[in-house]
Amino acid sequence: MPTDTKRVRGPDVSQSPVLLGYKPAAVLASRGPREDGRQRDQVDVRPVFVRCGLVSQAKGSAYIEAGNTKLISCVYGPRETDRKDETDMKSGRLTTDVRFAPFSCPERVPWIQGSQDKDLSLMLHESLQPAVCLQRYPRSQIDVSVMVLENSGSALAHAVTCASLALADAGIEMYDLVLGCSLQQVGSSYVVDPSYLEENGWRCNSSESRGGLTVAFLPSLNQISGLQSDGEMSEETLTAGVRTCIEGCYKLYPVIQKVLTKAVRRAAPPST
Amino acid sequence: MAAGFKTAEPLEYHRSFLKENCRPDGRELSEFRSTTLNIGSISTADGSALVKLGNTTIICGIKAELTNPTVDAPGKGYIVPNVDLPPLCSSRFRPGPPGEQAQAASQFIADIIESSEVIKKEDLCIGRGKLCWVLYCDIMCLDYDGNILDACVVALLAALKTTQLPEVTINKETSAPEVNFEKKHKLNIHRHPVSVSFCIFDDSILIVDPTAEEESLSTARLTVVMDEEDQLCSLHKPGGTPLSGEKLQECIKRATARKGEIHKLIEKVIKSMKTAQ
Amino acid sequence: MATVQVSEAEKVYILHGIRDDLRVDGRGCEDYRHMEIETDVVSNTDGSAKVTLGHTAVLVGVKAEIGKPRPMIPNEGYLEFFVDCSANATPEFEGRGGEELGTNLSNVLYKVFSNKHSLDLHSLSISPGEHCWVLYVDVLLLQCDGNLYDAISIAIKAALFNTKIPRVNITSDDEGGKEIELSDDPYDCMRVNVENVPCIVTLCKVGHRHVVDATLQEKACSVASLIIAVTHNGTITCSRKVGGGSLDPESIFEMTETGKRVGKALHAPLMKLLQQEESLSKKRVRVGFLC
Amino acid sequence: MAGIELLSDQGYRLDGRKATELRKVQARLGVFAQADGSAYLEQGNTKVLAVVYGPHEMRGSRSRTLHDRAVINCQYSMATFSTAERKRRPHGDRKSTEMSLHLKQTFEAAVMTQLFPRSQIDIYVKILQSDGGNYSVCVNAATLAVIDAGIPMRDYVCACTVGFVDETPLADLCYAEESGGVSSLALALLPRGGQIALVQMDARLHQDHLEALIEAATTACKGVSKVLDEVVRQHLQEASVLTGED
Amino acid sequence: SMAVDMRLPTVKKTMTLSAPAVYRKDLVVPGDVITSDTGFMRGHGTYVDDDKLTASVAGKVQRVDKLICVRPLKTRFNGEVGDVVVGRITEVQQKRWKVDTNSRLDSVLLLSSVNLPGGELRRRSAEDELTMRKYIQEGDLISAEVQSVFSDGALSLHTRSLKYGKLGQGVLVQISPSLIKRQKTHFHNLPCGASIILGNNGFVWLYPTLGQQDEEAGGFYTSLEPVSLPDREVISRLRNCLLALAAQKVLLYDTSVLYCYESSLQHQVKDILKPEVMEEIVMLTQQKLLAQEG
Repeated sequence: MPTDTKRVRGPDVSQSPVLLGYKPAAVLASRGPREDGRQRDQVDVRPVFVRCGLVSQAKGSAYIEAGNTKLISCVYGPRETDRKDETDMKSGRLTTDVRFAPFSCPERVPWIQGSQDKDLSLMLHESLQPAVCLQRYPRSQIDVSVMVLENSGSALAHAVTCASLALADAGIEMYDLVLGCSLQQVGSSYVVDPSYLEENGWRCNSSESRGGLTVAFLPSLNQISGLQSDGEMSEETLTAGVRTCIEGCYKLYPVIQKVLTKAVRRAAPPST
Repeated sequence: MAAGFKTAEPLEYHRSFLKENCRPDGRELSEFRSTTLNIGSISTADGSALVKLGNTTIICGIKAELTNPTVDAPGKGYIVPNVDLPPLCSSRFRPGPPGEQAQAASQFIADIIESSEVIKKEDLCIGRGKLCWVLYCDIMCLDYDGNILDACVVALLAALKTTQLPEVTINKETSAPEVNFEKKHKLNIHRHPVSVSFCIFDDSILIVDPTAEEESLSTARLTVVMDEEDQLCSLHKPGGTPLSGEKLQECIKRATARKGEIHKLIEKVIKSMKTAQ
Repeated sequence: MATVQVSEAEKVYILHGIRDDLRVDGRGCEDYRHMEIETDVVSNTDGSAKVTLGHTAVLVGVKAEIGKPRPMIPNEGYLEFFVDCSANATPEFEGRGGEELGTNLSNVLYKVFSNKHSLDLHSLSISPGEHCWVLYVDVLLLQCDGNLYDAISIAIKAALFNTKIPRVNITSDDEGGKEIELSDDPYDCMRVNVENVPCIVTLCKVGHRHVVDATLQEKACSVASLIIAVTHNGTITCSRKVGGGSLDPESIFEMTETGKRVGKALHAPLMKLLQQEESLSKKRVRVGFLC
Repeated sequence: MAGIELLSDQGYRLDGRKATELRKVQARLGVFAQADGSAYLEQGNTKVLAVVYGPHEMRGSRSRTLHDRAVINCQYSMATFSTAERKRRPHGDRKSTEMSLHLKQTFEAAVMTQLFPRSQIDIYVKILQSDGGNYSVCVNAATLAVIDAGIPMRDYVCACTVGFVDETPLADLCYAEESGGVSSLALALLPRGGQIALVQMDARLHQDHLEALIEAATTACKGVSKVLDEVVRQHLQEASVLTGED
Repeated sequence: SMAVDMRLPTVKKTMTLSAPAVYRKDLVVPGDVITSDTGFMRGHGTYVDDDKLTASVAGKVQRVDKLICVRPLKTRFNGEVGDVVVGRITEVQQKRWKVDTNSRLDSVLLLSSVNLPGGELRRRSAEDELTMRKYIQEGDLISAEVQSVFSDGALSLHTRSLKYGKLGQGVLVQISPSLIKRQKTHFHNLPCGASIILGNNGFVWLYPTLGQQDEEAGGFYTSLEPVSLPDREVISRLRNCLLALAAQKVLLYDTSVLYCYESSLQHQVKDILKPEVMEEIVMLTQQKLLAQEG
C-alpha cells in the first residue's frame, strides 16, 4: 500500500468486526426464495428510484437507488481536452471515473483507488462510448463520474444506467440510452439484479458452480455495448444469461424514459 | 440583460444586492440557506447522515473497525476524519489525491474533534493496551455550492449520533476478540459543536453561509465553531482583510443562535426516525 | 496497445478478405498464426514460459512465496497477477505508458481465475489461517503484434505447468509455535494441476464476421472484440467485450459459440506439447533467446 | 568483510573462477523483428534483452529536440521476476532512473549522434535475470542492439564491473560478490582507442588502488569486446551469405 | 474449422554453406580500419579517425570509384534523389503532408509537389488542412519519388507523375531497406497476376494489377470494389513470400520474388510462414537464382 500523506491517517492495520462475527451458516442457500423476497429464475429486478439533475454544479446528473444500492453520477463538459493527439481533432474524448465511497461496502474501502475501481471505470467507459456521439465534440472532453454511495449488489449495471441518464441530462448527444443489468448464476438457477450477498456469497462455501454477468444494452438500437462475466458458466447459461439481462434492461426502460421525459420537461422553457 | 450583467460583472452584480441588504438568492445577510438532514440512509455504514445546505450536499459515513491502541495512549481509541471533494461535486476538482482545500477541510474537522471532544477517545477503548475501536469518519461532498465546512460539521455530528457499535469482548482464554452483533450500543456524544461560516464583502459587509460564488468574490472568510455550552471550539480566519472586534462579536452572536437551530434539527430528525420505526 | 495505422482502402481490402475467409496472410477466420512455446526459460523463477505468436512475444515467470491467507478464505492460497507492458515491446509503453494496458490485462486475469476450479487453491494452503503459498504470476510483454490475451493465457498455463513449489515441513516447538521448513531437495516439490486452467480466445469483429488471433491491422478495422476464457471442458470462466464499439446480441452469441469451440480445442495440443517437452527434459536443447 | 570468503587461498572465487576470469558471455543479434535493432546477451547468469528504436522523428514534446544531433533516450528496467526476491515494479524507482541516465551518458559517448540532427534514438534494456554487473551487461547488450540497428558508432562500447578484494582486483563480479561487500567499479570503454565512456564507483577505495582497478577493468572490457566482436562477425557472415550481391 | 500450430522452438539452422575459417574481408564491424590510403572519400557507415578510414557500422564494404561506404544489414532508409518510396501520411500541416518513409525523420510532401486533379495546383482553396485532407489524409499510403534532401537529412517527396500518388486496395509489407535491390524500375506487373512497388525505403506495396483505365483515373480516386478471390490469393502468397525472403536475408527484386512465388506453389498460402516451409522455398529460390546466373 502506498502511504497516504494527504489524508488523516489512522492505525496501520484495523479489522472490520464483520470478519470476526462472520458465521458460515449465514451464507445464502441456492434454493428457495431470495432474502428480499424476490423470485429466482425470473427477471425480477428491484424497483428503482431515479432522479435527474440533483447536483447543481454539474452539467448533468442522476441518482439511482435499487434496493440498498445507491449511486450518483455527474457529467461535466464538454470542455477543451487536456491531452491532444490526432484522434482528438476528429472526435471528442470520454473519461469515466467510478469510485466507491469508503462506507459503501460491508468492509471499509480505502480512499486510494484500487484496481477494482479502475476496472469498473474501464467497463463503464466501454459501455457508454458506443452510445455517445463523440464526433460531435471534436477537441473536447466529456467527464463522467460515478460515486457508489452504497453497494448492495449490481453496482456496475446500475452505474451504467445512472451515467447514461446523467449524460442525457447534460444534453450530450447520444444515439441511445444505455441500460445495465446483472445476473448471478448458481448451479442451474439464476437470480437477476443480485444483492451484495448474492454476488459475493459464493466465495465462502458451496461446491456449486457460480457465475456473474453484467450486460450494458442500447435498447432502441438493440446493441450490446458492455458485457462482462466471471465465475463458471457453460455457453448455454451464458447465452441465456445475456438474453435474461437484455430482458431486465427492457423492464427498466420505461421507468428510465419517464424520468428523462420529466427532466427534459423541467429543463425546457414553458411553452406558450 | 440581468443574466449578462451577472456573468460579466459578478462582483458588481452582488454589490447591487448587498446595497439593499439582501443577496441574489433572496436571502438576508444573516440568513442561512434551508438546511435539511437525513440520517441512517447508508446501511453499510455504522452511522451516516446526509446534509443539504441549499445546494451544497455533504454525506458522512462512520465505519468502526478494531485495532490495537498505541503504546503512548493504551487506553484510547482512534477517530480518523477525512473530507473528500471528488470531481463529481464540482468542475473545480480533478481526479487524483486530495487537493489543498480537501486537505485543509480534513484538518479543520480533525481539529474540531480534538478540541471539542465530541467523543472521548477513552470510550473507544475495549481492552487497555490490547484492543480499541477506530472510527473512520468519511465525509464526502456530492454538490459543492459553498460553505462545506458548516455542512460537514452537521453531517459528522448527526452521523456520530446515529452510530451504533456491536459489543466486543476479549475472550479470556484465547485473548481473541469476540463480537456480539445482537447487542449494540450508541456512542456517547459529549459535546455538540456547530460551525458557522461567514464571508466579508468589500472589507465591511458580513454575510453568513456563503454560496460558492459568494466565497470566490469575498475578501475574507471566518468560521466560528461553538458547542452547546457556548464554548468556542474553533475560530478560523484564513487571512484576508482584517476584521473589527465589533464584527467578530456579531459573528459569535449569530453562531450562538444557529447552534440552537442545528441542535433542534438533529433532535427532531432522530426523533422522527424513531417514531417511523 | 501498440497502434498501427491503416488507410480506408486497406481497411476495405482487409474487410472483404475476411468476408471471403481469406485473410491477408492467407489464414482462414479461425486460424491461429504459428505459435512457439517453451518452458523453463528463466531460472530465478519457480516456473516460466515463453510464447511467441506471430511477432507477439510474451514471457511469464511464476514465483511462489509464503504469505498469509485472505481472512475470508483461511484454507486457500491465492494468485497475484502483474502484467509489465515494457517499452521493449513498443516505445509507446515507455515510462508509465504501458501501465494502463497492464492494469487492464491483469484485471482480466484476476477474473479468469476468480472461480473454484481454474486452479485448486486448497493445494496452496500450508497451515490454515496462518500460512499459504502465494503464486506471483508475472507477465512480461516483449513484443506486441496483436492478440495479447490469447498469447498471455497460453504462456500462463505453460508457466504454471512448469511451476515447482518446494515441499514444506511444519514442525511445532514446545510452546505451540510453528516453524516452516522448506525442502532443500530440488526434486522434492509440488506441482500445480493445470488441467482446468482456461485459455483466452479473443474474437475480433471485422465487418460482419469475426476472426481469431487478429493482427494489429485487423484489429484496427474492428469496432469491438469479445474475449472469452474457456477450460478444456468448455466452461467459460470469463467473457468481456473490449473496444469502443457495440455488438448486436446475435453476433455475441455467434462469437461465444466460436470462442468456446476454439478455446476448448486449444488445450489438447498445448498439454501434449508441454508433456512432450517435459519428457524430453534433459535431452532437449534450451532455445530461449540464444538460437 | 564478514561471512563468505570471496577469494580462496588457492586464488579461486565463489563460482570457481580465477580473479581475472570473465563469466561466459553468449549473445545473439536480431532477436525481434519489430524493432530497428535488438540483442540478447547472457553474462554468466545475468541475462538481458536490449531493443533499439530509431533514429526516428522526435516523439512527444518537441522541446527536447536537438538541432545538431540525435537525442538518446534510454530506459532501464528489470523483470519483476528477475531477482531472487520478487520486485514490486519493473522501473520508476531511483536505482533504475539512475541506471537509465548512465546508459544514456555511455551511448552518447559512442553513437555518432551528430549524423542525425533532430532525431531520437531509443535504447530499452530489460534485465530478465539479475546476477550482478547489471549495468555492464546492459551496456554490452545495448551495443549489440545498436549495431543490429545499423546505427553508426565510433567503436563498440563494452563494460565490465570489477571489484577489489584482498589487494586483488576481481573481474566481472557476480551478485554474490557484489553483495558480499566488495568495493566495486563499473567501467565502460571504447576498446580500440581505449577511451573511457563512463566510470561509476560508489564504494570506498584507497586512491592507491584505483589505477590497478581501472587497469583490471580495462583488460576485462577488452576481453568482453573480443567476444562481442566474434558474435557480430559471425552474425554478419551468416546473414550476408544470401544477399548474393557483389 | 479452426487450426492452431503449436510447437517447441527449434534451433534455427543458419544457412552457412561452410563454416568460415577466416571472416570475409569485405565484412567489417564498427572500429575496423578499412584503409589508411587517404585517396578515398568517406561515404555512409564510415568515419575518419587519425587519417584512417574506419567503419562505424557492421556490414559490407562497397566501393564506387573513390567513394567507400559500409552497408549495414539493417538500417533506416537513407534516401537519395530519384529513389522510389512508399510511405504513410502521419500529419497534415499547412501546405504539406508529413510522411513516414522509415527514414530517421518524417519526409515531407509539399502541396506544390502534388498534381491535384484537374490541374488545381496552387489553388488557394486547397491550401488549408481541411481541403488537403480530402485528397490525402492521415493513415493514407502514397507512392512517391525523392525530390530533394533537406539539410537535416529529411526527404522532400513529389508525386508529379502518373505512376505516383495515393495507393488504393492492397497490402503493405515492411522490410529492411537494405534488402531492396536497386533497379531501373521498382514498379512491376508480375506475371503471376499482381503488381508490386518495391519502395527503396523497404516499404513494399502489393496490389491487384489494374486495367489501363483504372490507372489513368489514378492519383486521388481509389476503387473500393471488392478484389476478386483469386487476386487476393496471389497477393497473400506474394506477401508471405516476401516475408520469407526477408527473414532469410535474400535481396528482393522482381525475379527473386517471382521465383519464390513459384517455389511456394506446392504449399498453402497460410503455411508459407512456418519455419521449415520458409527454409525450403527460400532454398529453392536460391537454387533457381543461381541456375539463372550460371
